Amino acid sequence: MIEITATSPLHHFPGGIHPPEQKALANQTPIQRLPLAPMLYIPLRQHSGPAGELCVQVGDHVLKGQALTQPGVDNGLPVHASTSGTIVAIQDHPLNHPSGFSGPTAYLQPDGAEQWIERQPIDDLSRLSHREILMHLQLMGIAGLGGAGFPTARKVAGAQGIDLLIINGVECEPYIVADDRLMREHAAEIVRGSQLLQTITAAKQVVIAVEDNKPEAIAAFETVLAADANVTNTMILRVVPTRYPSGGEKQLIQVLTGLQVPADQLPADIGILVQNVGTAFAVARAIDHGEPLIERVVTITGQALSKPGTAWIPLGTPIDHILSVSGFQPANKQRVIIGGPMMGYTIASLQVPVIKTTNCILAPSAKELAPPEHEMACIRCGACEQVCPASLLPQQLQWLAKAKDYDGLKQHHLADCIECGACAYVCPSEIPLVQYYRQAKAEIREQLIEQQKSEIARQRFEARQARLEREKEERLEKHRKAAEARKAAQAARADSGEEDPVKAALARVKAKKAAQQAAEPASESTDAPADDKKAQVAAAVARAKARKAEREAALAQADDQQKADDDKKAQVAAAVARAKARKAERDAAAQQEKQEDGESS
Amino acid sequence: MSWLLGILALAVLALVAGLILGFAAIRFRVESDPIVEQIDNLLPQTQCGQCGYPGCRPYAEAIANGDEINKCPPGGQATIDKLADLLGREAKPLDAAHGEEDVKKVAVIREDECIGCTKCIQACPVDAILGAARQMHTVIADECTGCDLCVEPCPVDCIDMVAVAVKPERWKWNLDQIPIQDITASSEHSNSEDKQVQTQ
Amino acid sequence: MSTEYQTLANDGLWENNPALVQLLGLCPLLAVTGTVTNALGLGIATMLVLVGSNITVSLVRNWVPNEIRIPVFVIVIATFVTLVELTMNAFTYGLFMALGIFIPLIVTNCAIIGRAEAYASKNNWYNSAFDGLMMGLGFTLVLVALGALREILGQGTLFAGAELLLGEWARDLKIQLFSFDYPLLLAILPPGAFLGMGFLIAGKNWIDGRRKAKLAKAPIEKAQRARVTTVN
Amino acid sequence: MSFFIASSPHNHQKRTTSRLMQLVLLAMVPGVLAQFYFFGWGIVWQLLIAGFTAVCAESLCLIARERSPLRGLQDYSALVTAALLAVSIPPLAPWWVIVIGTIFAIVVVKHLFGGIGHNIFNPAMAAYVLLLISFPVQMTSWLPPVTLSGESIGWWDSLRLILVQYTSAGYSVDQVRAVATGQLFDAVVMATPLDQIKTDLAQGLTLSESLSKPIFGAFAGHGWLWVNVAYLFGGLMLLQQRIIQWHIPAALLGALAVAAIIGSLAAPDALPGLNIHLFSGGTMLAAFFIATDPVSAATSNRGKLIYAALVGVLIYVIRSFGGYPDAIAFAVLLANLCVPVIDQYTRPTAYGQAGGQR
Amino acid sequence: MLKSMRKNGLILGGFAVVATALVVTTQVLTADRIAEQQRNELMRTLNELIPPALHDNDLYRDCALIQAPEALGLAEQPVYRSRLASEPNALAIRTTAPDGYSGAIHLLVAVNLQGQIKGVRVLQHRETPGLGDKIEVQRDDWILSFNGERVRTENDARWRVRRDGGMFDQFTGATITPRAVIAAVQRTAWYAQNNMDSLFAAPANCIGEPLANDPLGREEQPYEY
Repeated sequence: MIEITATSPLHHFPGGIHPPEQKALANQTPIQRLPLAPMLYIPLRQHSGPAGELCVQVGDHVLKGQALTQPGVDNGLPVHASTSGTIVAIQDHPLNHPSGFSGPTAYLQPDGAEQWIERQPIDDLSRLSHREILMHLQLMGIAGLGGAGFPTARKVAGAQGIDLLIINGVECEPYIVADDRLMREHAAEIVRGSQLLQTITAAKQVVIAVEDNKPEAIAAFETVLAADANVTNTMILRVVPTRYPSGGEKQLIQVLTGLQVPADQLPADIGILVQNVGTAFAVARAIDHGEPLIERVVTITGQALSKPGTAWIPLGTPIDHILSVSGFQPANKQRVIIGGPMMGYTIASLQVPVIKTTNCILAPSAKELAPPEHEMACIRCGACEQVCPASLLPQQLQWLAKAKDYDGLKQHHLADCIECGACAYVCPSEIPLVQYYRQAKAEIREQLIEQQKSEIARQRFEARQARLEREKEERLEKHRKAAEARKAAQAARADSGEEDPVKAALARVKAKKAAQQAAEPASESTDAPADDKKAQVAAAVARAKARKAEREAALAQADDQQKADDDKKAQVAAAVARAKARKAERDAAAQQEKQEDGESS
Repeated sequence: MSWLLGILALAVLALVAGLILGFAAIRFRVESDPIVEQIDNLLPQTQCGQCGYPGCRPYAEAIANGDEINKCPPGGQATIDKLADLLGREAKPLDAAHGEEDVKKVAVIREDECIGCTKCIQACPVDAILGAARQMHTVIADECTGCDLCVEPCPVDCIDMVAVAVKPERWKWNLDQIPIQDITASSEHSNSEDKQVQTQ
Repeated sequence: MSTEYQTLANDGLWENNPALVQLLGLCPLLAVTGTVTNALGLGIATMLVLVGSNITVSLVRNWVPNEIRIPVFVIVIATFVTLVELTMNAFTYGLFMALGIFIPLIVTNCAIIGRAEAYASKNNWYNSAFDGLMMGLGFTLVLVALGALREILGQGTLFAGAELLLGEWARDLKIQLFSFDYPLLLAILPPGAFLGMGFLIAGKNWIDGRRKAKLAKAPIEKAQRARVTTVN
Repeated sequence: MSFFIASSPHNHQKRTTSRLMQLVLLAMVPGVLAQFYFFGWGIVWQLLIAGFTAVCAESLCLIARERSPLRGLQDYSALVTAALLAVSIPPLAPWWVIVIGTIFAIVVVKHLFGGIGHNIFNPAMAAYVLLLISFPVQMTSWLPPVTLSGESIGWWDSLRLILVQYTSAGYSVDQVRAVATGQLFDAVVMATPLDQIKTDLAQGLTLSESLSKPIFGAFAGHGWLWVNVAYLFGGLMLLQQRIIQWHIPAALLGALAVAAIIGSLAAPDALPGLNIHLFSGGTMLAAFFIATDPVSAATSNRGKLIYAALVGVLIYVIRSFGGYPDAIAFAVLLANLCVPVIDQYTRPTAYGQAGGQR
Repeated sequence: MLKSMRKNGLILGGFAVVATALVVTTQVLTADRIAEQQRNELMRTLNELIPPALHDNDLYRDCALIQAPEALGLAEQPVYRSRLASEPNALAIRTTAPDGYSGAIHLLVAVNLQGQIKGVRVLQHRETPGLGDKIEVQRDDWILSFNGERVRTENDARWRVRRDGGMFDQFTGATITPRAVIAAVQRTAWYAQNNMDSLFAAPANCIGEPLANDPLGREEQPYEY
């Protein structure tokens, strides 16, 4: 049983760093509302887990808060229209993802009316079953707003009857102040959300953790908590010292309780659940107001912006819209980072939208965050080891990753790396350590998938072999039976003694027929008549020829640009051949159809 | 006399040693390790036959009997290294005579061209092609091992080997392959043609 | 010369050289290569033992049960080593003295039992004899190369003390290439042997790499692909 | 104009390897100045020759390994190696000694093992050992300190002695030494205090008899005391700048001190005491500059303590009972060999691996 | 199992018998030759110090094992006695300097009846190559500087290295080795002078005792790799 009091000692996690905080850039102004973007790009998948099933069509008019997807068979997390307007397209669009890939996205053209769909708040939690409450959270599209965006309903479902609910307001990464501002301005709602989460999880105690570099947020909470005598029994505020990455789930648990989450377990397994303050806020909105997750606070910061600050951004708002209203002055080789400088990722296109997990848009000038220099050789100085919050051996991991020794990486607990970037931050040789780890992790994951696939392939191969073997045996068995029948016939003939030519001939025919039937699996032989076959083959051959001609033509084109005429000729030839082929095909098809008609009639 | 003694002593010694060894040979015989299983587990199970054996398991048996470990292009260098590790042999580069390491591919049937001959169905070692005679066939992409054994039998050449598209969640963090949007064209919605790749 | 012999010669002298590739027999190799003479002496002794033991093992291979093959090989090798030792003691006394403990130590040279096990016990006697000769020659060549390297660097001479091996007439074989005020002691001392050996191996690998790079340009013959499934 | 893709973290603590190495070089200056003051111009020439050779060797190696020599040289590690070697050898040793040593350090010890970061051994110390066992005469011919002989050799004569082994007046090194010292001291044999003690003890003198010789002065040997103090000062600078951490110097000096105290209590007339061990020979250089070489030292803090204590004890044991008077190089190399084992057993327990303690 | 044991035992035994027989035969055949070689080797060294003209006896057989820990070291050392017309003429004594830089140095010292050194050779040592190994006659003439010298008193002050005020050179960078050799030669010569009669009278109890394992005087050490 974990019990935390306002005076129980705080603990330490190993390592950690103190990068320049840079928070004053954006946390001085209240959370704004920016003008609505002309087009919202709402990716159908904005969290970790499967996407929901699309339930709107192009051309549909949707209302603010209307679900665009529903959980479906994969039990995905829905996304909602962030404002009212028209769905003008559903197509691939650059994703808010470090890979720069595109993915299915709903294009929502706002009509400016901000017309809400009918909201269904829950007045009394106790009227609903636990399952219904979780269903409501899922339908409201609530995902963890702190990090990876894990669906909150599922996280909560796995954490029933826990000892401790930690509301994470640490926000340790430099620059990011979204939670800071939210805590300052909406402390009461966060506390309300925390209470709701406590009720849902039946947690015995709630601790709100805030880093000591956010005095205003601390003061706001203190005021709220002091005003409500009910909560003070089970809910306390703990101020933790500023050190990166104390906001990491595992590190925060260690700081508050001194416990470590065992490597292959979840915090819930040791009776702890951690939720971000933003999530608590979203839960409060979803339950008390029936509002789905359609907007969030985003930090807009960096010295390449003339108007940094924080803002409520409707999900799907493209980054370039936000940047342009914030006075973006890009330089050459400009970096735009989603997230903070320690763990954020650069994006390759400004078209990417804000999604549920986007807490910060950072557009630094080259001066404030110098671009990485050339990677130099590791001199085994051990600085990385000193700062690793997971007590790993970053430099050893780096050698192993470079050597692609994945077994060695597993032995050195690469999986426990939280990619906080502290090691790379202090590395004097500027080795992008985290990048090596990510690639190695991806490779290990890939190998695991491949291994599973190969196991399936093996089973299927073996099943097929077995089936073929079985079929062969069955065939042989039929042969044997046919032969026996023939023998019996002969024997019968012999037995009859006299030479009855008619009978004998009949028997012979019968035996032959039996043998034939046995030899040819009757079901398989659906031989088309000869002319049909011929046509088919002709068509196929023609097609193959056409393709060959086409290929050659293409080759010629590639090989020799100058021979444009020849090229054209070839193309024409190819086209002709293609046309012929198609005709032949059609003929064949028609013939076949006829044939089939004939057969069926 | 001393030399006779020497001969005698050594002879007795050797006799005793021989007796002990004869005893040990029978008494401590161990059954051989199921090495074929272990090798087979390391092979990629594409069942492609590029090694010259009909399937992964026959190749595993051949390796156990001393064949080279570098004949499996789908497994590539990683598999060779693992085999070398398992068998205590030297890891060699992939034998180019058996093909080259390639990106992972799946077979895709151009369905409008398929004549429904079932030849590819018979050719598929893992039963990953669905269809019946004179019906259009299709490949179950998830089950396809990319062995390309179905390509050759197709009389109308309608099967393509297509590289598997990478999903974001299976992306391998190769940052230097990200196409960069030119910032001057950032206001346009259409994908600009002149993409520029900028790597760190 | 048939290909079988060619392969054996190539293996012994280069491809599978007992010293450079298999790294066998390093103890005597590193210890006695202070001069070319010592190296040559030990090399020839090893070669004689290798040839003798290979022939013998090959001749008796069909009568020796599997379980006792190793003891039998050891007896055979030990016998040959003792014979060589006695002979050297009698006829090249000086060298015998110079090589000291390393003549009897030939018995533990893994190159010899390695060849007995890997080749002679599976092949006929004349091939085994040739294999022994080539392996021995390969070993000797490495010894001599290392000896020359160390002798030149350490003393500036070649074939110093050749008379110990070849008789008094060979005293004139000694070549004084240059003389140092201060010899490079490292070359004479055991660490020098290790370093020298390292450089020899590196040299061999470098040459191999170059040869392979040249070979790589040659077109590759496609191997026959098996059909896993039958298509009717 | 284009975007820039980079992996996180995007901010970085601006203390690069180059900068670290530069600061190490800077911190060596006091020690070098002390050596210059007591032993004359030789040290300057040795540093120049070593530095030049190191840069050339490093460039050639990098070119041979198909890497950019300019980028490779930027880390200054070759210069640090060269400087450490140059301050370790006798100031008037012939030029080819330092050249062979530097080339060996860079080419064999560093690049043949895979370049910076991959060498198991401290390059400077491995080269020092090579030189010591290959050229024992040259490597043990130290001059008596200038303050003792009262006469210094000019920069030109120093250079001539190093390059052609004769001064402009035609004297050889031995003769210069004999003239300079007026045959007062051991004119031919090694002249470092540790050497002196070893030789005297071997000759049957007692420790106190040996220590009463003029070379020892009051505390721990003329000149050498101040050279060590200067390196100590430089080392403290490195500590203050957080280029190195306290673990290695503290453990090394601590272990050496403990061993020395125990030794001199056990055999006061055969084993020199604390003052000699800490302030003679290359003790401070070893503690702050050599053993702290990150590449060949252990990595974790616990590992560093063990590693450095091992160096300290080995220094004591070899100095007291070994064949050579000083033992820095051997001790460091031996400890280098143990580093993988030390690292293996001082691995921290990764987060969440301790077993769920609920 | 019994069958396998019997078969293996007999085969292995058979091999052992044949192998041992072969070795024995070779040994018998080479024994004389080896003895002669050893004798020649010994004589060559002895003859260098005591030229054949100075003796007509068989030095090889006129050998006595003497134990004199003070002068010659702990082990029994062979003493070869040269006689001309049955008259004592000179001695060649093996002696040990225990205090070399890297362990004991084995020497052969030849002294004539007057106690004058006829010659000294180093038989075996482990001194630092390039430094201490100048005591070898192959490397330096230094060892010849003993020729003709005589020890006058037990603590003859001339028998020191020059740096200690004696008459023998030291080497650059190495004084311990020459000191050790000089002291050992001095002790041996002094012992020989004072025990000349008993040394010649001692019974000849060793024949052809080998002087050292390594006639070069330099021991290639059997490093254990």
